[in-house]
Amino acid sequence: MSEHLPILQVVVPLLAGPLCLLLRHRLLVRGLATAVPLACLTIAGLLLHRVQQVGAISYHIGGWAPPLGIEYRIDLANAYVMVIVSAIAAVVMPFLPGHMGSAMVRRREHLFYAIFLLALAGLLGISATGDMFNAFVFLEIASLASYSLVALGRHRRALVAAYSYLIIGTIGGTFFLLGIGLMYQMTGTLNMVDLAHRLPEPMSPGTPGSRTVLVAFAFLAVGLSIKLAVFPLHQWLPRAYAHAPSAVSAFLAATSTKVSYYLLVRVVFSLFGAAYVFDALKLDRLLLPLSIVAMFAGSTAAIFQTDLKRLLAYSSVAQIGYMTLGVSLASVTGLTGGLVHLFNHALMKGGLFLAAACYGMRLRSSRIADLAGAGRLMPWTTAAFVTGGLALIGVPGTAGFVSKWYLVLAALEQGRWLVAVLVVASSLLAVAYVWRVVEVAYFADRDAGAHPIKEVPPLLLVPTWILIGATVYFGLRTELTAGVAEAAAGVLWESLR
Amino acid sequence: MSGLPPGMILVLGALALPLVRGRLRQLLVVALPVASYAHMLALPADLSVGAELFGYALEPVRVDRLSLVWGHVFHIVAILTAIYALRVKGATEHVAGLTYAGSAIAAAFAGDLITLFVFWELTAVTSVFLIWARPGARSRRAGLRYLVIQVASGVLLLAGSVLTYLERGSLAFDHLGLSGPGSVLIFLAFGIKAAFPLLHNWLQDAYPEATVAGTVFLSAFTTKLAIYALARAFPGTAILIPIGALMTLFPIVYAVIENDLRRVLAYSLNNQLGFMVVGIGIGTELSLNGTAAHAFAHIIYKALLFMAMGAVLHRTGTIKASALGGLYKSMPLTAACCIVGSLSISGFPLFSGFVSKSMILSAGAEAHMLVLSLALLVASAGVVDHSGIKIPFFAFFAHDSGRRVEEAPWNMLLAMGAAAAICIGLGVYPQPLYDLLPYPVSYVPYTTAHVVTSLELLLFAALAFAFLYRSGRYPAEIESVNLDFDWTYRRLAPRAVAAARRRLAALHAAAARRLDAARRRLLRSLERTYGPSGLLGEPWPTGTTALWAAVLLAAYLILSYL
Amino acid sequence: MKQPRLLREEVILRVVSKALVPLILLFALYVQFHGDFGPGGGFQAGVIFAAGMILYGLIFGLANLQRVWPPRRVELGIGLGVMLYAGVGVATMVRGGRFLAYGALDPHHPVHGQHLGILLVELGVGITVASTLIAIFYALGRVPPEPRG
Amino acid sequence: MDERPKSHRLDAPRNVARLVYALAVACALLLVVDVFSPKHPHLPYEGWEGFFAFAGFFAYLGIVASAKLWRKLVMRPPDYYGDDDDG
Repeated sequence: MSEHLPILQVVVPLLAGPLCLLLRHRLLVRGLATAVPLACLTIAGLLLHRVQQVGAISYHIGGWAPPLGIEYRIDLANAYVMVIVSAIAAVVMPFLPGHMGSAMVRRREHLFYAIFLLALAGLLGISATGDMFNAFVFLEIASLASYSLVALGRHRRALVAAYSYLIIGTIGGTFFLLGIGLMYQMTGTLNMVDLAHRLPEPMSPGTPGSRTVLVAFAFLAVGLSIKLAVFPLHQWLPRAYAHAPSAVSAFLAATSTKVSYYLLVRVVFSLFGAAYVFDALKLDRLLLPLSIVAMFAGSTAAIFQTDLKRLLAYSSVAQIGYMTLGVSLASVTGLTGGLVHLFNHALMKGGLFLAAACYGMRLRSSRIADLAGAGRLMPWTTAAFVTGGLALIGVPGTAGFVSKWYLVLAALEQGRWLVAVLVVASSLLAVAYVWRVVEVAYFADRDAGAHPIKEVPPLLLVPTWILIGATVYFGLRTELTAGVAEAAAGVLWESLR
Repeated sequence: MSGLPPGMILVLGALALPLVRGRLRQLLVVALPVASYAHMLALPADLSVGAELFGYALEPVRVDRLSLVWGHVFHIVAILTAIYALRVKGATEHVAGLTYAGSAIAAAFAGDLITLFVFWELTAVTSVFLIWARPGARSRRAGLRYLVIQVASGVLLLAGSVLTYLERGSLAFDHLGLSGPGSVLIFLAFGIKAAFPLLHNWLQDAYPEATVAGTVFLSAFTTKLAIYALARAFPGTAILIPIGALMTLFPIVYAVIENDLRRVLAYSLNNQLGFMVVGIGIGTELSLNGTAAHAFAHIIYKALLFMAMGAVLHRTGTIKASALGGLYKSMPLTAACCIVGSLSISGFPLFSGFVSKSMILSAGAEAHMLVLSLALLVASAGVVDHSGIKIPFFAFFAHDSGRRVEEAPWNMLLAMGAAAAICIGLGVYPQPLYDLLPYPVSYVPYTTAHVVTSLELLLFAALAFAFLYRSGRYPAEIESVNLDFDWTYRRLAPRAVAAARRRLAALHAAAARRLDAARRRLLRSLERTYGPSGLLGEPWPTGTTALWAAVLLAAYLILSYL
Repeated sequence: MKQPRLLREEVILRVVSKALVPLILLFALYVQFHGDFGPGGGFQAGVIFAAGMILYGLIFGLANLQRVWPPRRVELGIGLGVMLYAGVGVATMVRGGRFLAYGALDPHHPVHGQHLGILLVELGVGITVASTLIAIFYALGRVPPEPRG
Repeated sequence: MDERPKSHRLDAPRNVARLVYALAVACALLLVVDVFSPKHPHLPYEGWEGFFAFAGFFAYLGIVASAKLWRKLVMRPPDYYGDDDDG
């Protein structure tokens, strides 16, 4: 069975989704939905292990050899991403029943799980596939599922948020598809390995196809930038994350932008190659300033938010800036920094959103002002939030430090002093917005008239602390993340040629 | 086990404290530092544990003679303070104190700059809770100021480490010297924690605001860790001599007029650090030995003095000289311990300060540094005043405040008694301390000339005090705030407005309004842009994003044609 | 102004659609099963099938259509179709082939296996597409729920 | 310096005066010993008889005098920073 692991990774959640529709029974569905991410995690772990030992694995669907057939190609980079995605899904799962607030939603609980598993299948599919069009299909599956998940938020405004997410997401998907179409026109292939082989010919300047390839790349890059919420295309993100159910925000924040980032990196480095993208297209000239603006604008916006989830969402915009900064530094070290941050940010933002979900459950609000007194009444949740916040700032001993270290190092390697200083300086903004929450939670007293609150049950604390604990663990045991990320960056850099 | 940095037992073990209660917690509080000490003693004498982080060779544990001096004394004082704090309710102080002690110990055994940095920051983050554990807005603000400055020190250290790595290709924490921008930043980072002049004020600002036991913890670790770091990386750096001399001098003036006795001790702490900094600056074997010995002796007697003042605060609820006095009647044992500490810090023969401080003084004399030696002489007379006389005199004697309180609790007395015993023991028989020092010691403290000159200095200074006090010329204890360098960051802007008020009374109101309005305008414009309803804070309409997508697309294409 | 009338009261529409719906369904089935040999397949068939159903629903009312296709059954159909598709893939894997390598379904006559496989997969696609479109029609025709929150 | 907490006897001014006299006598004795003690000076003043006594006394006076001056400059009311909440 082990040779089927690449396809099982995607088929298991893809099958489990519709199965939820058939089962309908609440306990059965919940059991299934809890088991599937765990199974996915196991598969992803096995894949990562195998890839580390034998190198890239190729799986031919239907037995058709690429470039004719669809190929699933697992190497270090996407195995790493799949581990993250399925781990986050597994951890978020216990939070989902908490969102079955209204009776209407509760009656349709099985639909909720079906959509969730479908989103998981989509995200894993994007990562696993070695075929551009297949990637697009899964991108749409994941996106459509995400729109519906966002729409399930507590307030009616969630519908508006989901709608604008849908419109913008569709624009992004369309751009991506246009890019694929143009590439197909020039090369006649959709397979990533094949594309990497065939693109250089039309790419070379002077040939008639060079402009088409250029336009194809621009479409792909902008399309993925939208999905990734690169500043200034980030506007869907705060709205969607703020209004989605907290557990969904945790899941999406930790996985969906990460997978888009992976796809962008795959396109930039594996398909087109760093030389072309940075020398001929000068991607860094645009992406580098945008990343830095994102770091500052996102963090500054976070400082002024009054809503906890929106604060975290804007912080995500800034953190995505760090990740794209890693790409735009155009070096293996920079890419390593970006990939490490992909992993670390998934952990910390996932953990923080879960903490926000814990607060939401007890406080029935996500306003920061309502957190008053939570430090004493919900000590574990608040401690988790603070630890996650420290990681966000990049305090040493937490995972956030490791990624910033690599980014600073990559900037210094190229003598870009200003960039290094800006990375450090932007961390100070993170101090400011984390401190705002800490101050209210620990130093403000809860209104006498407010309804009593107590700590959330261990069922929710444990997953939150798994993520938060992981940020600390991976802050100390850096060889696990940084080592794999460095190898993955190497694989991507070498490209598929 | 030997791969575990010394002190980590404390850091990790302390995290378990909130899980247990009552007697078990008390037992654990004392057992943890003892276990950690045992772990350190069991380590091989020149152990080095290598590790790799992002491909850099690190050395999380490096045991040598210099680090062992600090390892010993940090552990001893951790045990003493744990006993002193035994009956504190609530886990916060225990956890903060023990993790703080543990991270300081681990930092002293760091063999590379990154490990040092990690524990350096950890001491800052853990120790601030010792300040915050005291209720009230005042300690909250003081703690925040303290934290900001400490973290800034860490940031400087990190920046300096990165630069140093780029300069030399090594992260080893060894002799650096002032040899480039990296090492200058590291020097500044150490200087903040060592409370160099103008960088010193966090110490006097924060320490007196901590809890009773918290101040004892604080007094022992942060600054002495910085002394260790300076001794490791910058021995013989000439600039340290004037810096240290200045440090010994200016705090004594403040100590004379300060009313908060714990703040007096904080100034005296600063002055003592000056002696150690001078010792590092001289850089001879004798002076470095002297610095190590003085750090050792100093940690114990300074902890003893803070414990005594803490006991007074614990029993009377105040530590203002103006509100105390005559306590020797109700707290005789505390008073006796406090006097032992005072004699030690003054450098009275047969007490620990004598055998350590005289090494530094002798090193200065042997190097024929005339000005320095005279400065240290004056500083020594100053120590007699603020710690030798002022502390015990105003707390326990002077005019009777009429307060009748209980003697300190048994655990505090036990800790103070043990510390006092160490002070006397080292003073009478210094050989065990000398055996610990990094370089071989041939120094003999008890020569006739030494003893006589020291006694002369001390007793005549005391005579001068008696003369001044009895003639009513000694500055009275007045409850007040004395401006220090922290004024620049606590008062500079408001003060500017105040000056304007005095001179340009008419313009003042307008100026203040304008200043305030400008500040508010800035905040408002920031919030207008970034706030929940601002341009960058509120999601734009979908169409705007689409427009931006088109703009970006065009930008990519145009860029590639450039 | 004339009161809008129900579509089912329009005789022409009623008669024409009554005649057309069976034909449309038949055509859907033709497209479905012809997909093996020529242009056509599950997706198109599903759309055509759903179009027939939706026409019926438009003319004779949602309630009548829901008597034929209860919402719950539609929901089941969506899942069932996908299960059928993926199930074939799993079956091929169980039989020792790659995912969706239909030949493995009948090891002795790979061509038979391929026939069977493509038939089932297309059927799955058809069921899912038809059910999804009908579900969307139901969702649009539903009375909006009470405002939430 | 030499005051010892003897059960409340220090309340009597006579006893305190005695202590001060004892201190003065000890100082005088020290000066006598100083004249006869051997010296190995590294710095010139280390060889001068009684220099440390002189230095101790006048350095102390100097410190206190400068502190009094300094106090005129820097002393402020206790609520100067406006955060005195534990009086």
